[in-house]
Amino acid sequence: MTEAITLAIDSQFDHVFLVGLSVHAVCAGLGLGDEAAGAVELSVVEAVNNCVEHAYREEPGHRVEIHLAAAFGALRVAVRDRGRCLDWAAACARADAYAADAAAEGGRGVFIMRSLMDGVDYVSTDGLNELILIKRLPSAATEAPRPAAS
Amino acid sequence: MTEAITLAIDSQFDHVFLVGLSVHAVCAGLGLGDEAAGAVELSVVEAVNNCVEHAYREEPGHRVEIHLAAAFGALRVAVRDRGRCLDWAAACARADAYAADAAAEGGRGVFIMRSLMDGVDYVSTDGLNELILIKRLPSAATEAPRPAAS
Amino acid sequence: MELAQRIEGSVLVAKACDHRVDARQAADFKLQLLALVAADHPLIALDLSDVDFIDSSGLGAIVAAHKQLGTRGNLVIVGAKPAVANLFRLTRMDKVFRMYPAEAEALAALMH
Amino acid sequence: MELAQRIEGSVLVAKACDHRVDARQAADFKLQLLALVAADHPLIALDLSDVDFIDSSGLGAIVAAHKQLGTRGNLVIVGAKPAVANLFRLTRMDKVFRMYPAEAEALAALMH
Ligand SMILES: Nc1ncnc2c1ncn2[C@@H]1O[C@H](COP(=O)(O)OP(=O)(O)O)[C@@H](O)[C@H]1O
Ligand SMILES: Nc1ncnc2c1ncn2[C@@H]1O[C@H](COP(=O)(O)OP(=O)(O)O)[C@@H](O)[C@H]1O
Repeated sequence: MTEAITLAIDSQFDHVFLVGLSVHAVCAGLGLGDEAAGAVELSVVEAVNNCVEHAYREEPGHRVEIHLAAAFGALRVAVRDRGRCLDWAAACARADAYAADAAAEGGRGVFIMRSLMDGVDYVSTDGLNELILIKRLPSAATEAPRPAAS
Repeated sequence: MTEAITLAIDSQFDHVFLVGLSVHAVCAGLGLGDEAAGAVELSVVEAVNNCVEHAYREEPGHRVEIHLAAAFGALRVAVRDRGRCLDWAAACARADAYAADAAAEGGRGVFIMRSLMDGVDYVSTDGLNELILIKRLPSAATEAPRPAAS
Repeated sequence: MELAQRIEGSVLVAKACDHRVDARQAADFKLQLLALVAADHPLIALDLSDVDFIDSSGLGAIVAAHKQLGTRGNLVIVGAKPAVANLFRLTRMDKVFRMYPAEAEALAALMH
Repeated sequence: MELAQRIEGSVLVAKACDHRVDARQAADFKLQLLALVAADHPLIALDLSDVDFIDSSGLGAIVAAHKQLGTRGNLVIVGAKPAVANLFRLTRMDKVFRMYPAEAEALAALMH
Protein backbone atom coordinates (compact mmCIF):
# COMPACT_ATOMS: atom_id res chain seq x y z
CA MET A 1 0.00 0.00 0.00
CA THR A 2 1.49 3.32 -1.03
CA GLU A 3 0.43 6.61 0.48
CA ALA A 4 1.79 9.71 -1.18
CA ILE A 5 1.54 13.48 -1.20
CA THR A 6 3.50 16.22 -2.90
CA LEU A 7 4.19 19.63 -1.37
CA ALA A 8 5.48 22.62 -3.32
CA ILE A 9 6.58 26.14 -2.40
CA ASP A 10 8.14 29.08 -4.14
CA SER A 11 11.89 29.44 -3.52
CA GLN A 12 11.63 31.73 -0.47
CA PHE A 13 12.59 31.14 3.15
CA ASP A 14 9.21 32.63 4.17
CA HIS A 15 7.37 29.54 3.01
CA VAL A 16 9.65 26.80 4.37
CA PHE A 17 7.95 26.57 7.78
CA LEU A 18 4.75 25.45 6.05
CA VAL A 19 6.68 22.52 4.59
CA GLY A 20 8.11 21.69 8.01
CA LEU A 21 4.69 21.71 9.68
CA SER A 22 3.13 19.60 6.92
CA VAL A 23 5.94 17.07 6.91
CA HIS A 24 5.75 16.68 10.69
CA ALA A 25 1.99 16.07 10.53
CA VAL A 26 2.31 13.59 7.65
CA CYS A 27 5.03 11.69 9.53
CA ALA A 28 2.86 11.49 12.66
CA GLY A 29 -0.03 10.24 10.52
CA LEU A 30 2.20 7.53 9.08
CA GLY A 31 2.99 6.28 12.58
CA LEU A 32 6.29 7.97 13.40
CA GLY A 33 6.67 9.12 16.99
CA ASP A 34 7.20 12.78 17.81
CA GLU A 35 11.00 12.59 17.93
CA ALA A 36 11.28 10.73 14.62
CA ALA A 37 8.75 13.06 12.99
CA GLY A 38 10.83 16.00 14.25
CA ALA A 39 13.95 14.43 12.76
CA VAL A 40 12.32 14.10 9.34
CA GLU A 41 10.92 17.63 9.62
CA LEU A 42 14.37 19.06 10.38
CA SER A 43 16.05 17.07 7.59
CA VAL A 44 13.50 18.19 5.02
CA VAL A 45 13.71 21.83 6.17
CA GLU A 46 17.52 21.68 5.82
CA ALA A 47 17.16 20.23 2.32
CA VAL A 48 14.58 22.83 1.26
CA ASN A 49 16.68 25.66 2.75
CA ASN A 50 19.58 24.43 0.63
CA CYS A 51 17.44 24.55 -2.52
CA VAL A 52 16.45 28.15 -1.76
CA GLU A 53 19.93 29.26 -0.67
CA HIS A 54 22.23 27.34 -2.97
CA ALA A 55 20.29 25.90 -5.90
CA TYR A 56 18.35 29.14 -6.48
CA ARG A 57 20.69 31.62 -4.71
CA GLU A 58 17.74 33.07 -2.78
CA GLU A 59 16.05 34.15 -6.00
CA PRO A 60 12.27 33.84 -5.64
CA GLY A 61 10.04 32.60 -8.46
CA HIS A 62 11.37 29.05 -8.64
CA ARG A 63 9.65 25.92 -7.46
CA VAL A 64 10.82 23.53 -4.76
CA GLU A 65 8.89 20.26 -4.61
CA ILE A 66 8.78 17.78 -1.75
CA HIS A 67 7.46 14.32 -2.67
CA LEU A 68 6.55 12.10 0.27
CA ALA A 69 5.66 8.46 -0.20
CA ALA A 70 5.27 5.62 2.27
CA ALA A 71 5.84 2.14 0.88
CA PHE A 72 7.62 -1.08 1.85
CA GLY A 73 7.89 0.03 5.47
CA ALA A 74 9.74 3.26 4.78
CA LEU A 75 9.04 6.91 4.14
CA ARG A 76 10.81 8.29 1.09
CA VAL A 77 11.08 12.05 0.71
CA ALA A 78 12.43 13.52 -2.52
CA VAL A 79 13.26 17.25 -2.44
CA ARG A 80 13.42 18.53 -6.01
CA ASP A 81 14.75 21.68 -7.63
CA ARG A 82 15.85 22.75 -11.09
CA GLY A 83 18.58 25.14 -9.97
CA ARG A 84 22.34 24.76 -9.59
CA CYS A 85 23.31 21.20 -8.84
CA LEU A 86 25.54 19.93 -6.12
CA ASP A 87 28.65 17.72 -5.98
CA TRP A 88 27.17 15.32 -3.45
CA ALA A 89 30.33 13.34 -2.73
CA ALA A 90 32.23 16.57 -2.02
CA ALA A 91 29.38 17.91 0.13
CA CYS A 92 29.40 14.71 2.21
CA ALA A 93 33.16 14.88 2.65
CA ARG A 94 32.97 18.53 3.74
CA ALA A 95 30.00 17.83 6.01
CA ASP A 96 32.01 15.87 8.54
CA ALA A 97 34.78 18.48 8.65
CA TYR A 98 32.29 21.31 9.24
CA ALA A 99 30.42 19.33 11.88
CA ALA A 100 33.63 18.93 13.87
CA ASP A 101 34.25 22.70 13.79
CA ALA A 102 32.39 24.16 16.77
CA ALA A 103 32.94 27.73 15.52
CA ALA A 104 31.41 27.19 12.06
CA GLU A 105 28.26 29.26 11.63
CA GLY A 106 26.98 27.13 8.75
CA GLY A 107 27.69 23.94 6.90
CA ARG A 108 25.75 21.62 9.21
CA GLY A 109 22.75 20.83 6.99
CA VAL A 110 24.12 17.81 5.16
CA PHE A 111 25.61 16.43 8.39
CA ILE A 112 22.22 16.76 10.12
CA MET A 113 20.31 14.97 7.34
CA ARG A 114 22.83 12.15 7.18
CA SER A 115 22.78 11.74 10.96
CA LEU A 116 19.01 11.74 11.39
CA MET A 117 17.82 9.77 8.37
CA ASP A 118 18.27 6.09 7.55
CA GLY A 119 19.48 6.98 4.07
CA VAL A 120 20.31 10.10 2.06
CA ASP A 121 21.16 10.31 -1.61
CA TYR A 122 21.33 12.94 -4.33
CA VAL A 123 20.78 12.56 -8.04
CA SER A 124 20.80 15.14 -10.79
CA THR A 125 19.35 14.27 -14.21
CA ASP A 126 18.53 16.62 -17.09
CA GLY A 127 18.54 19.66 -14.84
CA LEU A 128 16.30 18.06 -12.19
CA ASN A 129 18.09 17.78 -8.86
CA GLU A 130 16.70 15.39 -6.32
CA LEU A 131 17.79 14.93 -2.73
CA ILE A 132 16.34 11.69 -1.37
CA LEU A 133 15.76 11.09 2.32
CA ILE A 134 14.71 7.68 3.65
CA LYS A 135 13.26 6.95 7.09
CA ARG A 136 12.08 3.52 8.21
CA LEU A 137 8.53 3.48 9.49
CA PRO A 138 7.62 1.59 12.67
CA SER A 139 6.26 -1.86 11.82
CA ALA A 140 2.51 -2.42 12.16
CA ALA A 141 3.02 -3.89 15.63
CA THR A 142 4.34 -0.57 16.94
CA GLU A 143 2.47 1.68 14.54
CA ALA A 144 0.84 3.85 17.20
CA PRO A 145 2.81 7.06 17.81
CA ARG A 146 5.01 6.58 20.82
CA PRO A 147 6.13 9.29 23.20
CA ALA A 148 9.45 10.83 22.17
CA ALA A 149 12.33 8.98 23.79
CA SER A 150 14.51 12.07 24.29
CA MET B 1 3.15 39.20 3.60
CA THR B 2 1.98 36.12 1.76
CA GLU B 3 2.73 32.61 2.92
CA ALA B 4 1.84 29.85 0.53
CA ILE B 5 2.14 26.14 -0.07
CA THR B 6 0.66 23.74 -2.58
CA LEU B 7 -0.29 20.14 -1.82
CA ALA B 8 -1.06 17.55 -4.47
CA ILE B 9 -2.25 13.95 -4.41
CA ASP B 10 -3.36 11.36 -6.90
CA SER B 11 -7.13 10.96 -7.19
CA GLN B 12 -7.51 8.20 -4.59
CA PHE B 13 -9.26 8.20 -1.23
CA ASP B 14 -6.17 6.50 0.25
CA HIS B 15 -4.17 9.72 0.05
CA VAL B 16 -6.74 12.23 1.31
CA PHE B 17 -5.85 11.87 4.99
CA LEU B 18 -2.35 13.19 4.22
CA VAL B 19 -3.97 16.36 2.88
CA GLY B 20 -6.14 16.64 5.99
CA LEU B 21 -3.17 16.28 8.34
CA SER B 22 -1.08 18.79 6.38
CA VAL B 23 -3.87 21.34 6.17
CA HIS B 24 -4.52 21.09 9.91
CA ALA B 25 -0.84 21.66 10.68
CA VAL B 26 -0.54 24.58 8.25
CA CYS B 27 -3.65 26.20 9.78
CA ALA B 28 -2.23 25.83 13.29
CA GLY B 29 1.04 27.37 12.09
CA LEU B 30 -0.87 30.33 10.65
CA GLY B 31 -2.44 31.00 14.05
CA LEU B 32 -5.80 29.24 13.82
CA GLY B 33 -6.94 27.54 17.01
CA ASP B 34 -7.57 23.80 17.07
CA GLU B 35 -11.31 24.04 16.38
CA ALA B 36 -10.89 26.42 13.44
CA ALA B 37 -8.02 24.34 12.05
CA GLY B 38 -10.27 21.27 12.33
CA ALA B 39 -13.02 23.12 10.46
CA VAL B 40 -10.68 23.97 7.59
CA GLU B 41 -9.31 20.41 7.59
CA LEU B 42 -12.82 18.95 7.32
CA SER B 43 -13.89 21.40 4.60
CA VAL B 44 -10.80 20.67 2.51
CA VAL B 45 -11.20 16.90 2.97
CA GLU B 46 -14.84 17.17 1.81
CA ALA B 47 -13.73 19.17 -1.22
CA VAL B 48 -10.95 16.73 -2.11
CA ASN B 49 -13.26 13.73 -1.60
CA ASN B 50 -15.64 15.34 -4.08
CA CYS B 51 -12.86 15.72 -6.66
CA VAL B 52 -12.00 12.03 -6.30
CA GLU B 53 -15.60 10.80 -6.20
CA HIS B 54 -17.38 13.12 -8.61
CA ALA B 55 -14.87 15.00 -10.76
CA TYR B 56 -12.79 11.86 -11.42
CA ARG B 57 -15.41 9.17 -10.63
CA GLU B 58 -12.93 7.36 -8.39
CA GLU B 59 -10.56 6.80 -11.28
CA PRO B 60 -6.95 6.99 -10.05
CA GLY B 61 -4.18 8.62 -12.06
CA HIS B 62 -5.51 12.17 -11.95
CA ARG B 63 -4.15 15.03 -9.92
CA VAL B 64 -5.93 16.97 -7.19
CA GLU B 65 -4.15 20.13 -6.09
CA ILE B 66 -4.72 22.11 -2.91
CA HIS B 67 -3.30 25.65 -2.93
CA LEU B 68 -3.09 27.33 0.47
CA ALA B 69 -2.18 31.00 0.81
CA ALA B 70 -2.40 33.37 3.75
CA ALA B 71 -2.73 37.05 2.85
CA PHE B 72 -4.73 40.10 3.93
CA GLY B 73 -5.76 38.41 7.15
CA ALA B 74 -7.36 35.38 5.55
CA LEU B 75 -6.47 31.87 4.50
CA ARG B 76 -7.51 31.05 0.95
CA VAL B 77 -7.60 27.39 -0.09
CA ALA B 78 -8.19 26.50 -3.74
CA VAL B 79 -8.94 22.84 -4.47
CA ARG B 80 -8.29 22.17 -8.13
CA ASP B 81 -9.17 19.34 -10.49
CA ARG B 82 -9.45 18.87 -14.25
CA GLY B 83 -12.33 16.38 -14.15
CA ARG B 84 -16.06 16.76 -14.56
CA CYS B 85 -17.26 20.15 -13.48
CA LEU B 86 -20.05 21.01 -11.14
CA ASP B 87 -23.15 23.22 -11.34
CA TRP B 88 -22.31 25.13 -8.18
CA ALA B 89 -25.61 27.01 -7.86
CA ALA B 90 -27.54 23.76 -8.13
CA ALA B 91 -25.22 22.03 -5.65
CA CYS B 92 -25.75 24.83 -3.12
CA ALA B 93 -29.52 24.68 -3.56
CA ARG B 94 -29.51 20.89 -3.07
CA ALA B 95 -27.11 21.15 -0.11
CA ASP B 96 -29.69 22.70 2.20
CA ALA B 97 -32.35 20.15 1.25
CA TYR B 98 -29.99 17.22 1.90
CA ALA B 99 -28.81 18.70 5.18
CA ALA B 100 -32.38 18.82 6.44
CA ASP B 101 -32.91 15.13 5.61
CA ALA B 102 -31.71 13.17 8.64
CA ALA B 103 -31.91 9.88 6.72
CA ALA B 104 -29.65 10.95 3.83
CA GLU B 105 -26.44 8.91 3.76
CA GLY B 106 -24.61 11.47 1.64
CA GLY B 107 -24.92 14.94 0.22
CA ARG B 108 -23.60 16.81 3.26
CA GLY B 109 -20.21 17.91 1.91
CA VAL B 110 -21.21 21.20 0.36
CA PHE B 111 -23.40 22.06 3.36
CA ILE B 112 -20.46 21.39 5.71
CA MET B 113 -18.02 23.58 3.77
CA ARG B 114 -20.51 26.43 3.50
CA SER B 115 -21.28 26.21 7.22
CA LEU B 116 -17.71 26.08 8.47
CA MET B 117 -15.90 28.50 6.15
CA ASP B 118 -16.25 32.27 5.88
CA GLY B 119 -16.63 31.99 2.12
CA VAL B 120 -16.94 29.26 -0.51
CA ASP B 121 -16.97 29.67 -4.27
CA TYR B 122 -16.48 27.52 -7.36
CA VAL B 123 -15.13 28.50 -10.75
CA SER B 124 -14.48 26.42 -13.82
CA THR B 125 -12.33 27.81 -16.64
CA ASP B 126 -10.86 25.95 -19.62
CA GLY B 127 -11.32 22.58 -17.93
CA LEU B 128 -9.74 23.68 -14.65
CA ASN B 129 -12.23 23.45 -11.79
CA GLU B 130 -11.47 25.37 -8.65
CA LEU B 131 -13.35 25.24 -5.37
CA ILE B 132 -12.29 28.19 -3.21
CA LEU B 133 -12.55 28.16 0.58
CA ILE B 134 -11.89 31.29 2.64
CA LYS B 135 -11.24 31.41 6.40
CA ARG B 136 -10.40 34.60 8.29
CA LEU B 137 -7.21 34.36 10.32
CA PRO B 138 -7.06 35.71 13.87
CA SER B 139 -5.64 39.23 13.90
CA ALA B 140 -2.06 39.71 15.11
CA ALA B 141 -3.34 40.62 18.59
CA THR B 142 -4.84 37.17 19.04
CA GLU B 143 -2.45 35.31 16.78
CA ALA B 144 -1.41 32.70 19.32
CA PRO B 145 -3.42 29.48 18.95
CA ARG B 146 -6.26 29.56 21.46
CA PRO B 147 -7.85 26.54 23.06
CA ALA B 148 -10.80 25.26 21.05
CA ALA B 149 -14.03 26.82 22.30
CA SER B 150 -16.12 23.70 21.83
CA MET C 1 -11.16 -0.20 9.67
CA GLU C 2 -10.91 -2.29 12.80
CA LEU C 3 -14.13 -2.43 14.80
CA ALA C 4 -13.52 -4.09 18.17
CA GLN C 5 -16.67 -5.78 19.47
CA ARG C 6 -17.73 -6.75 22.95
CA ILE C 7 -21.07 -7.74 24.54
CA GLU C 8 -22.17 -5.94 27.70
CA GLY C 9 -25.47 -7.36 28.91
CA SER C 10 -27.96 -6.76 26.10
CA VAL C 11 -25.72 -4.18 24.38
CA LEU C 12 -23.11 -4.66 21.69
CA VAL C 13 -20.23 -2.24 22.21
CA ALA C 14 -18.35 -1.61 18.95
CA LYS C 15 -15.21 0.52 19.12
CA ALA C 16 -13.70 2.17 16.04
CA CYS C 17 -9.96 1.60 16.39
CA ASP C 18 -8.79 4.03 13.71
CA HIS C 19 -7.89 7.65 14.37
CA ARG C 20 -9.61 8.75 11.17
CA VAL C 21 -12.95 7.64 9.77
CA ASP C 22 -12.95 9.04 6.27
CA ALA C 23 -13.76 8.11 2.68
CA ARG C 24 -10.90 5.61 2.71
CA GLN C 25 -12.68 3.47 5.28
CA ALA C 26 -16.30 4.53 4.90
CA ALA C 27 -17.44 1.65 2.65
CA ASP C 28 -15.85 -0.99 4.89
CA PHE C 29 -17.03 0.77 8.06
CA LYS C 30 -20.59 0.79 6.71
CA LEU C 31 -20.45 -2.91 5.81
CA GLN C 32 -19.23 -3.80 9.28
CA LEU C 33 -21.92 -1.73 10.96
CA LEU C 34 -24.63 -3.24 8.73
CA ALA C 35 -23.31 -6.71 9.59
CA LEU C 36 -23.80 -5.96 13.30
CA VAL C 37 -27.37 -4.90 12.63
CA ALA C 38 -27.97 -7.98 10.45
CA ALA C 39 -26.54 -10.21 13.22
CA ASP C 40 -29.51 -9.12 15.31
CA HIS C 41 -27.87 -6.73 17.71
CA PRO C 42 -30.64 -4.21 18.30
CA LEU C 43 -28.74 -2.22 20.94
CA ILE C 44 -25.43 -0.85 19.73
CA ALA C 45 -23.05 1.53 21.51
CA LEU C 46 -20.57 2.85 18.93
CA ASP C 47 -17.43 3.98 20.73
CA LEU C 48 -15.67 6.76 18.78
CA SER C 49 -13.30 7.78 21.59
CA ASP C 50 -10.20 6.94 19.52
CA VAL C 51 -11.42 8.91 16.50
CA ASP C 52 -9.79 12.31 15.96
CA PHE C 53 -11.37 13.02 12.60
CA ILE C 54 -14.55 12.01 10.82
CA ASP C 55 -15.92 13.32 7.54
CA SER C 56 -19.37 13.17 5.96
CA SER C 57 -18.69 9.75 4.41
CA GLY C 58 -17.89 8.28 7.83
CA LEU C 59 -21.00 9.92 9.23
CA GLY C 60 -22.98 8.48 6.30
CA ALA C 61 -21.93 4.95 7.27
CA ILE C 62 -23.34 5.47 10.77
CA VAL C 63 -26.56 6.92 9.34
CA ALA C 64 -26.88 3.86 7.08
CA ALA C 65 -26.66 1.49 10.07
CA HIS C 66 -29.16 3.57 11.98
CA LYS C 67 -31.61 3.46 9.06
CA GLN C 68 -31.20 -0.32 8.74
CA LEU C 69 -31.87 -0.69 12.45
CA GLY C 70 -35.07 1.35 12.10
CA THR C 71 -37.36 1.12 15.10
CA ARG C 72 -36.13 -2.39 15.98
CA GLY C 73 -33.36 -1.05 18.13
CA ASN C 74 -31.08 1.81 19.05
CA LEU C 75 -27.58 2.96 18.11
CA VAL C 76 -25.87 5.48 20.37
CA ILE C 77 -22.50 7.22 20.22
CA VAL C 78 -19.89 7.01 22.99
CA GLY C 79 -16.91 9.25 23.73
CA ALA C 80 -16.97 11.57 20.73
CA LYS C 81 -14.03 14.00 20.84
CA PRO C 82 -14.70 17.69 20.08
CA ALA C 83 -14.00 17.45 16.33
CA VAL C 84 -16.35 14.45 16.03
CA ALA C 85 -19.04 15.98 18.25
CA ASN C 86 -18.82 19.18 16.19
CA LEU C 87 -19.70 17.33 12.99
CA PHE C 88 -22.66 15.60 14.63
CA ARG C 89 -23.88 18.96 15.92
CA LEU C 90 -23.33 20.81 12.64
CA THR C 91 -25.28 18.22 10.66
CA ARG C 92 -27.91 17.96 13.45
CA MET C 93 -27.09 14.27 13.85
CA ASP C 94 -26.85 14.97 17.60
CA LYS C 95 -30.66 15.04 17.42
CA VAL C 96 -30.76 11.64 15.70
CA PHE C 97 -28.15 9.83 17.80
CA ARG C 98 -27.95 10.01 21.57
CA MET C 99 -24.37 10.85 22.50
CA TYR C 100 -22.70 9.87 25.78
CA PRO C 101 -19.29 10.91 27.11
CA ALA C 102 -18.55 7.43 28.48
CA GLU C 103 -19.60 3.83 27.95
CA ALA C 104 -21.17 3.38 31.40
CA GLU C 105 -23.70 6.13 30.74
CA ALA C 106 -24.55 4.70 27.33
CA LEU C 107 -25.06 1.20 28.78
CA ALA C 108 -27.22 2.52 31.60
CA ALA C 109 -29.41 4.43 29.15
CA LEU C 110 -29.72 1.58 26.61
CA MET C 111 -30.62 -1.01 29.28
CA HIS C 112 -33.10 1.42 30.92
CA MET D 1 11.90 37.58 15.42
CA GLU D 2 10.92 39.12 18.72
CA LEU D 3 13.61 38.87 21.39
CA ALA D 4 12.23 39.97 24.76
CA GLN D 5 14.98 41.35 26.99
CA ARG D 6 15.24 41.70 30.72
CA ILE D 7 18.11 42.34 33.16
CA GLU D 8 18.51 40.02 36.15
CA GLY D 9 21.44 41.17 38.28
CA SER D 10 24.49 40.98 36.02
CA VAL D 11 22.75 38.77 33.44
CA LEU D 12 20.79 39.74 30.36
CA VAL D 13 17.91 37.34 29.83
CA ALA D 14 16.82 37.28 26.17
CA LYS D 15 13.75 35.23 25.30
CA ALA D 16 13.00 34.15 21.73
CA CYS D 17 9.25 34.73 21.34
CA ASP D 18 8.74 32.80 18.08
CA HIS D 19 7.79 29.14 17.93
CA ARG D 20 10.19 28.53 15.05
CA VAL D 21 13.76 29.79 14.64
CA ASP D 22 14.56 29.00 11.03
CA ALA D 23 16.12 30.50 7.91
CA ARG D 24 13.27 33.00 7.72
CA GLN D 25 14.39 34.67 10.93
CA ALA D 26 18.04 33.61 11.19
CA ALA D 27 19.59 36.79 9.76
CA ASP D 28 17.49 39.05 12.00
CA PHE D 29 17.98 36.77 15.01
CA LYS D 30 21.75 36.90 14.51
CA LEU D 31 21.75 40.72 14.22
CA GLN D 32 19.78 41.04 17.43
CA LEU D 33 22.07 38.66 19.30
CA LEU D 34 25.17 40.46 18.00
CA ALA D 35 23.63 43.77 19.12
CA LEU D 36 23.31 42.41 22.65
CA VAL D 37 26.96 41.39 22.64
CA ALA D 38 27.98 44.79 21.20
CA ALA D 39 25.93 46.55 23.90
CA ASP D 40 28.37 45.05 26.38
CA HIS D 41 26.28 42.34 27.93
CA PRO D 42 28.90 39.69 28.70
CA LEU D 43 26.49 37.35 30.49
CA ILE D 44 23.55 36.26 28.36
CA ALA D 45 20.87 33.67 29.15
CA LEU D 46 19.06 32.84 25.92
CA ASP D 47 15.61 31.51 26.75
CA LEU D 48 14.38 29.12 24.05
CA SER D 49 11.46 27.71 26.04
CA ASP D 50 8.88 28.93 23.50
CA VAL D 51 10.78 27.47 20.54
CA ASP D 52 9.37 24.23 19.10
CA PHE D 53 11.68 24.06 16.10
CA ILE D 54 15.16 25.29 15.27
CA ASP D 55 17.24 24.52 12.20
CA SER D 56 20.95 24.85 11.47
CA SER D 57 20.57 28.49 10.39
CA GLY D 58 19.00 29.40 13.74
CA LEU D 59 21.76 27.47 15.50
CA GLY D 60 24.32 29.35 13.36
CA ALA D 61 23.00 32.69 14.65
CA ILE D 62 23.62 31.56 18.24
CA VAL D 63 27.09 30.29 17.33
CA ALA D 64 27.87 33.69 15.74
CA ALA D 65 26.94 35.54 18.95
CA HIS D 66 28.99 33.11 21.00
CA LYS D 67 32.04 33.67 18.76
CA GLN D 68 31.63 37.45 18.97
CA LEU D 69 31.47 37.20 22.76
CA GLY D 70 34.69 35.18 22.78
CA THR D 71 36.27 34.84 26.23
CA ARG D 72 34.79 38.17 27.39
CA GLY D 73 31.62 36.56 28.61
CA ASN D 74 29.25 33.65 28.50
CA LEU D 75 26.07 32.73 26.66
CA VAL D 76 23.95 29.91 28.03
CA ILE D 77 20.72 28.28 26.85
CA VAL D 78 17.57 28.08 28.98
CA GLY D 79 14.52 25.84 28.64
CA ALA D 80 15.32 24.03 25.40
CA LYS D 81 12.46 21.68 24.46
CA PRO D 82 13.35 18.15 23.27
CA ALA D 83 13.51 19.03 19.54
CA VAL D 84 15.80 21.98 20.27
CA ALA D 85 17.97 20.07 22.74
CA ASN D 86 18.25 17.23 20.20
CA LEU D 87 19.79 19.58 17.61
CA PHE D 88 22.30 20.95 20.13
CA ARG D 89 23.26 17.40 21.09
CA LEU D 90 23.47 16.13 17.51
CA THR D 91 25.78 18.98 16.47
CA ARG D 92 27.71 18.72 19.77
CA MET D 93 26.76 22.30 20.59
CA ASP D 94 25.69 20.99 24.02
CA LYS D 95 29.46 20.88 24.68
CA VAL D 96 29.87 24.52 23.62
CA PHE D 97 26.83 26.01 25.36
CA ARG D 98 25.80 25.19 28.89
CA MET D 99 22.12 24.28 28.86
CA TYR D 100 19.73 24.74 31.79
CA PRO D 101 16.15 23.57 32.15
CA ALA D 102 15.05 26.79 33.89
CA GLU D 103 16.16 30.41 34.22
CA ALA D 104 16.90 30.26 37.95
CA GLU D 105 19.56 27.60 37.41
CA ALA D 106 21.12 29.56 34.55
CA LEU D 107 21.25 32.76 36.63
CA ALA D 108 22.76 30.94 39.61
CA ALA D 109 25.46 29.42 37.41
CA LEU D 110 26.26 32.64 35.51
CA MET D 111 26.51 34.73 38.70
CA HIS D 112 28.60 32.00 40.40
N1 LIG E 1 20.65 22.03 -3.05
C1 LIG E 1 21.93 22.46 -3.21
N2 LIG E 1 22.31 22.97 -4.39
C2 LIG E 1 23.57 23.41 -4.55
N3 LIG E 1 24.50 23.36 -3.58
C3 LIG E 1 24.18 22.89 -2.40
C4 LIG E 1 22.88 22.40 -2.15
N4 LIG E 1 22.84 21.95 -0.89
C5 LIG E 1 24.05 22.14 -0.37
N5 LIG E 1 24.88 22.70 -1.26
C6 LIG E 1 26.33 22.99 -1.03
O1 LIG E 1 26.78 22.14 0.03
C7 LIG E 1 27.27 22.93 1.14
C8 LIG E 1 26.90 22.28 2.46
O2 LIG E 1 25.51 22.37 2.69
P1 LIG E 1 24.96 22.34 4.18
O3 LIG E 1 25.65 21.24 4.89
O4 LIG E 1 23.50 22.29 4.13
O5 LIG E 1 25.44 23.69 4.84
P2 LIG E 1 25.07 25.22 4.54
O6 LIG E 1 23.90 25.24 3.64
O7 LIG E 1 24.80 25.77 5.89
O8 LIG E 1 26.30 25.81 3.92
C9 LIG E 1 26.65 24.29 0.93
O9 LIG E 1 27.43 25.32 1.50
C10 LIG E 1 26.59 24.39 -0.59
O10 LIG E 1 27.82 24.79 -1.12
N1 LIG F 1 -15.92 18.36 -7.47
C1 LIG F 1 -17.11 17.97 -7.98
N2 LIG F 1 -17.23 17.68 -9.29
C2 LIG F 1 -18.41 17.29 -9.78
N3 LIG F 1 -19.53 17.18 -9.05
C3 LIG F 1 -19.49 17.46 -7.76
C4 LIG F 1 -18.27 17.87 -7.14
N4 LIG F 1 -18.53 18.11 -5.86
C5 LIG F 1 -19.83 17.86 -5.65
N5 LIG F 1 -20.43 17.48 -6.80
C6 LIG F 1 -21.88 17.16 -6.92
O1 LIG F 1 -22.56 17.83 -5.86
C7 LIG F 1 -23.26 16.87 -5.05
C8 LIG F 1 -23.22 17.30 -3.59
O2 LIG F 1 -21.91 17.13 -3.07
P1 LIG F 1 -21.71 16.91 -1.52
O3 LIG F 1 -22.55 17.91 -0.78
O4 LIG F 1 -20.27 16.96 -1.23
O5 LIG F 1 -22.30 15.49 -1.20
P2 LIG F 1 -21.84 14.01 -1.66
O6 LIG F 1 -20.50 14.12 -2.28
O7 LIG F 1 -21.86 13.24 -0.40
O8 LIG F 1 -22.90 13.57 -2.63
C9 LIG F 1 -22.60 15.54 -5.34
O9 LIG F 1 -23.45 14.46 -5.12
C10 LIG F 1 -22.19 15.70 -6.80
O10 LIG F 1 -23.29 15.43 -7.64
